[in-house]
Amino acid sequence: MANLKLQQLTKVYNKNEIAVKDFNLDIKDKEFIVFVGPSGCGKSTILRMVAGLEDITHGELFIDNQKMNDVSSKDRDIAMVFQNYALYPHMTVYQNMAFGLKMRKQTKTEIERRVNEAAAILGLKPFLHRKPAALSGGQRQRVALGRAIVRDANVFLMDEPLSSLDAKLRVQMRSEIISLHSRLQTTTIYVTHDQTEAMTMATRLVVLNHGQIQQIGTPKEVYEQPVNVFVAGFIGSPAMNFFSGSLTASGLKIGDQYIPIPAGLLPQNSSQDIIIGVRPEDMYIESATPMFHTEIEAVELLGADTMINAGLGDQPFTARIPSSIAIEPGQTLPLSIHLNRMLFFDSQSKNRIF
Amino acid sequence: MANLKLQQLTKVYNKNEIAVKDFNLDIKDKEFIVFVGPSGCGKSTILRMVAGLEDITHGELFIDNQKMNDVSSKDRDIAMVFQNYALYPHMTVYQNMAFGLKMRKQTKTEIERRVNEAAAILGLKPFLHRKPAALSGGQRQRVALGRAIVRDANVFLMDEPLSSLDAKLRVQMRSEIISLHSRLQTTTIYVTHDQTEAMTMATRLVVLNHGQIQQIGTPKEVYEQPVNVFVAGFIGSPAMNFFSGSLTASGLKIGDQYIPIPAGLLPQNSSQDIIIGVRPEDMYIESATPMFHTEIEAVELLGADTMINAGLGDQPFTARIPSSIAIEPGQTLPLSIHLNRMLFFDSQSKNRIF
Amino acid sequence: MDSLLNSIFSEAFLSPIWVSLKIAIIAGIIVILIGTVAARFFARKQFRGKAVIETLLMLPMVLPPTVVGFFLIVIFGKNSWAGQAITWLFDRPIIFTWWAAVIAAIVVAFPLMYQSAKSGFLAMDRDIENAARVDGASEWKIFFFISIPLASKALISGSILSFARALGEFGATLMFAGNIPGETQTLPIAIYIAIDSGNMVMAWLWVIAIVTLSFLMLLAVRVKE
Amino acid sequence: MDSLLNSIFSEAFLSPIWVSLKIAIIAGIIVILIGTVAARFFARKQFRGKAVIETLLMLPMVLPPTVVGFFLIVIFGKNSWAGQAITWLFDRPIIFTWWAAVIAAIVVAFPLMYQSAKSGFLAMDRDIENAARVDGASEWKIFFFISIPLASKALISGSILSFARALGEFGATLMFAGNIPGETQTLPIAIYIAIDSGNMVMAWLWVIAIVTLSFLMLLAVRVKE
Repeated sequence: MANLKLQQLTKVYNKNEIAVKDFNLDIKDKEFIVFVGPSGCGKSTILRMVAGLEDITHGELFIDNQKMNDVSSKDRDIAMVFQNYALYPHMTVYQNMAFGLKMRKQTKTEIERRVNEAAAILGLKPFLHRKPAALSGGQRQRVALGRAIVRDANVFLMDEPLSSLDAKLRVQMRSEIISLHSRLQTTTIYVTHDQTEAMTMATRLVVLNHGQIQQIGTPKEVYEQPVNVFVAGFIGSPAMNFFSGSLTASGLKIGDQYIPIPAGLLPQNSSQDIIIGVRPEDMYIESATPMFHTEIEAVELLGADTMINAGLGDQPFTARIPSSIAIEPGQTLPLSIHLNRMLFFDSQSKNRIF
Repeated sequence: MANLKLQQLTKVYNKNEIAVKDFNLDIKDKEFIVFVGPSGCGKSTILRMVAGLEDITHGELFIDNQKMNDVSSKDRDIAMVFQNYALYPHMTVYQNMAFGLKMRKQTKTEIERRVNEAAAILGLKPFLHRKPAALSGGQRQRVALGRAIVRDANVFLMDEPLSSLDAKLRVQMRSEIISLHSRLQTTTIYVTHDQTEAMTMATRLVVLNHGQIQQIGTPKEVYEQPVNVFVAGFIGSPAMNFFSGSLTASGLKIGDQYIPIPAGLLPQNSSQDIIIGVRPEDMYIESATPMFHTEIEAVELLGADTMINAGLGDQPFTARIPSSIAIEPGQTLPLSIHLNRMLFFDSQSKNRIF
Repeated sequence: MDSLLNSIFSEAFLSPIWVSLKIAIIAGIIVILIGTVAARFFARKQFRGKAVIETLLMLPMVLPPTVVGFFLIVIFGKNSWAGQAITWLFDRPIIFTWWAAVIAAIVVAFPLMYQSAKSGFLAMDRDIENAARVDGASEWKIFFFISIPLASKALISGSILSFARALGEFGATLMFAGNIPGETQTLPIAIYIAIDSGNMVMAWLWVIAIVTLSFLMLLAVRVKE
Repeated sequence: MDSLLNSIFSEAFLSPIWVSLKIAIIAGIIVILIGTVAARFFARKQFRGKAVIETLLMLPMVLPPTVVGFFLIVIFGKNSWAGQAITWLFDRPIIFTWWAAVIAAIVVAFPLMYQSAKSGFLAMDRDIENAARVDGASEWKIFFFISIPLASKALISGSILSFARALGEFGATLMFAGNIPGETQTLPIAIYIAIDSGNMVMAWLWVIAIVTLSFLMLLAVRVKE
């Protein structure tokens, strides 16, 4: 149970490759913070600096108000789950979980109690005497979690812990980690490149790109009010559609298509050229007074939903419609957009202006 | 352009490990067939038998009505995309694509024409003189596709070609492969463990488990009329909810919860014990006459949708509701199920009975 | 100073160097060719008794050189079947000839080439070969255009190590090929004789020659890694 | 038959075996300890000049044994700084003693242990060590409880190879430690002398002894793979 303070954290490799630049973040006790971004955005580097596995080039790291820059990993009282599990392959599941406690000189009874407790929570009781090689991917993941939770550490660090699991298991382990956090309430930093994990797990998420913070906020804030084109396009699946268009007094022009929009829903004091962002679920079929007609190019059935690909003013987009409506490629559809959900970005700075 | 006939195809390793058993399938010209199943279900083994990279233990393989069992890979006129791309690392992109044509003694002009054509389709023109190591994951994937399409082969085989890409790129390459198929019309077998890929890409999909066919059908058929609990649970994300319950004359009992159902929507001539399958999107909030009330345990925000976890007659389930409705864990919700979408499975055989 | 220069350009100094280079180059070429083919064969095929055959091929690596020399004498000696065949063919026994030195060098150098090449072929992604197979390449074309280029690092470091081993061979050569100046007196043997007879100047010169050569080769291996 | 049995249990037959085993075991233990520590150090640290130091350590692997012998004589000889220090300390020079044989064995066996151990440490997933670091283990505990067990296959095969190399050392030992029966006459030297003097019975017996030992060791390495 601890708070963390990351101040101007910077990592430079080989004198001039900047991996992380001036990273500032206050993490409150019991928070579940997710760092999310494309690979190479520096998110794992920050985590490893917090863990003490990478030196901090500049800046300061505080855990519970104590400066940690020069404290070695073993004395930071953190627990970490690694991307490829990093289990001790020559030890049994029991020994894997007990190792950290032994190193911290716990009594044998205490170790036994804690390991058994963690094994019970994670359903590992039947496997305590197996070696990691004899476990499935999901079970190994659980052992890695178990090794972290027995320690009762101040901070949990998780480095893409679900990336080597298949889609089904990932969904299951996601909820297990969430319920583990709501039970233990340990301050957690979770790193992932998967926006779905970030959205579903975080109390707050930090979107990173090129070693710099793009946005910090709750999943809802980041989804509904992204600060720029990068965040808007990165968060959400399928990705947000972007159209380049121009503003008029009473609406928008996208290619040769004119869309009338009430003045209150348009940005003020903006240059004429603009990027318009529309999420696939904010477009719908409307026979009565559609905004535009378009010819469907491709149809993807996803079970409950169907994704359709088409064009608006010659710019391609994806829209999500219920699978109950049967649609064939080549068909022409009348479509509208929920006007109050449209986002507007400056075409130069790519920042959101409305 | 070819049809394929797989007759009683069987693969046995080390005299007694059965990887594939009595696999029967007729593939028509121009079809896009997807083999889908969990890892170890034998789907890749079948593909490698078709490619000639694994011997066929029993059974017969016909391509265009010619028996292929004893024809070596190089004479089968197939093209294949491998899971880890398997590009020739010491050759440039151009040489990678040209290799198969050289081996088949095409003229230099013909090779140049075909490679340039494929490179233009796949947007690889600027990279023709790079080595694979200097390409991104998505570009490598395109080179692997390019190497397959320049060959103008009779059959395309693809072995989890998108599994090493990240989520965003996977969605993008998925549509590229679909549009490639609609342009080239080459008979294709595509292997994946990802049910989303299977659903969105296949003209027909073959669901496999433990080396045996579970179901063959269009994505819509498999999604709406799964033949058994395995297929119902494997296809669809989040997975279908299953409840064990019992039939009464006028409804269902699930735990202590009674749900009245019109007689026409219940299976006839079935034993009393039954498994009921309900997809998360087939449950909805209904204040007027809800079927049951339940306390929400967890809430996962997924952007447009929210997944809620709760219990019905003490059995856990997941339901999908629009994110526009704000929900907190702990809240009690009135819920109903679309009765005509319920599926019923025999509790012994696990086969669908209604 | 003049006498040092005289020593360097003397027949006595240069002769062991030429003998060594000739033997090592011929043995090296043979070892590289056979070692590569054998390594690829054993890396791809499974059969009963494979472990025993491979152990026999690798044995010269752990055997003392004098034991290798002993077996060469026994196998190619005057009383053996092979020895008599050679005597009948070439009108003289092979023992104490220049060819004996080549054979000794081949036997001790082979395991290094074989081991390195095999680990190179094993480390390769097999699906790259399979891709070439599907692309219509015959097995020989796969070997030349895919397997060899992909294992090239391992093949080069194996070649350098086995060439160095051939160049440095002492015990087996001394026993099987003897110490005939201008024919079988290699550098390592010449150094031994020089020390034994107290000729430190010649010893130093030869040592500098061979150390320079070895250091360069070892650096080449390390850079290749 | 009786004379064969007499030969087997004779002091003359057994003496080189004991000498060889004693030298190889002591040299082996030293090489295994130093090689493991050095390999782990070089596998984890980066610094300027590392490539040159490593090349020097590996040099005895490609140098002819007689060159190694030459350098040992030069370094520990009567006129060198080290040689005079030893003479002053122990009241006799080290050359032509049992300890000289041990030193020769260490120098030639070290590169094999070092190379194998280093590739073992490099092949490891570094994050397993990092996990132990986060789990509160000190660097020494990580070395003993994590790194050594995880690299154990490479360490064992390196140990066996370097022990075999120490057991089989001939050229450098002959030059630096000489051929003193009961003190520095090792098995490989005894075989050479036996052949030279035409004593084929003793040669065969020693060869069988050493081949059996080597074959078992090589098989052990292969099984470990």
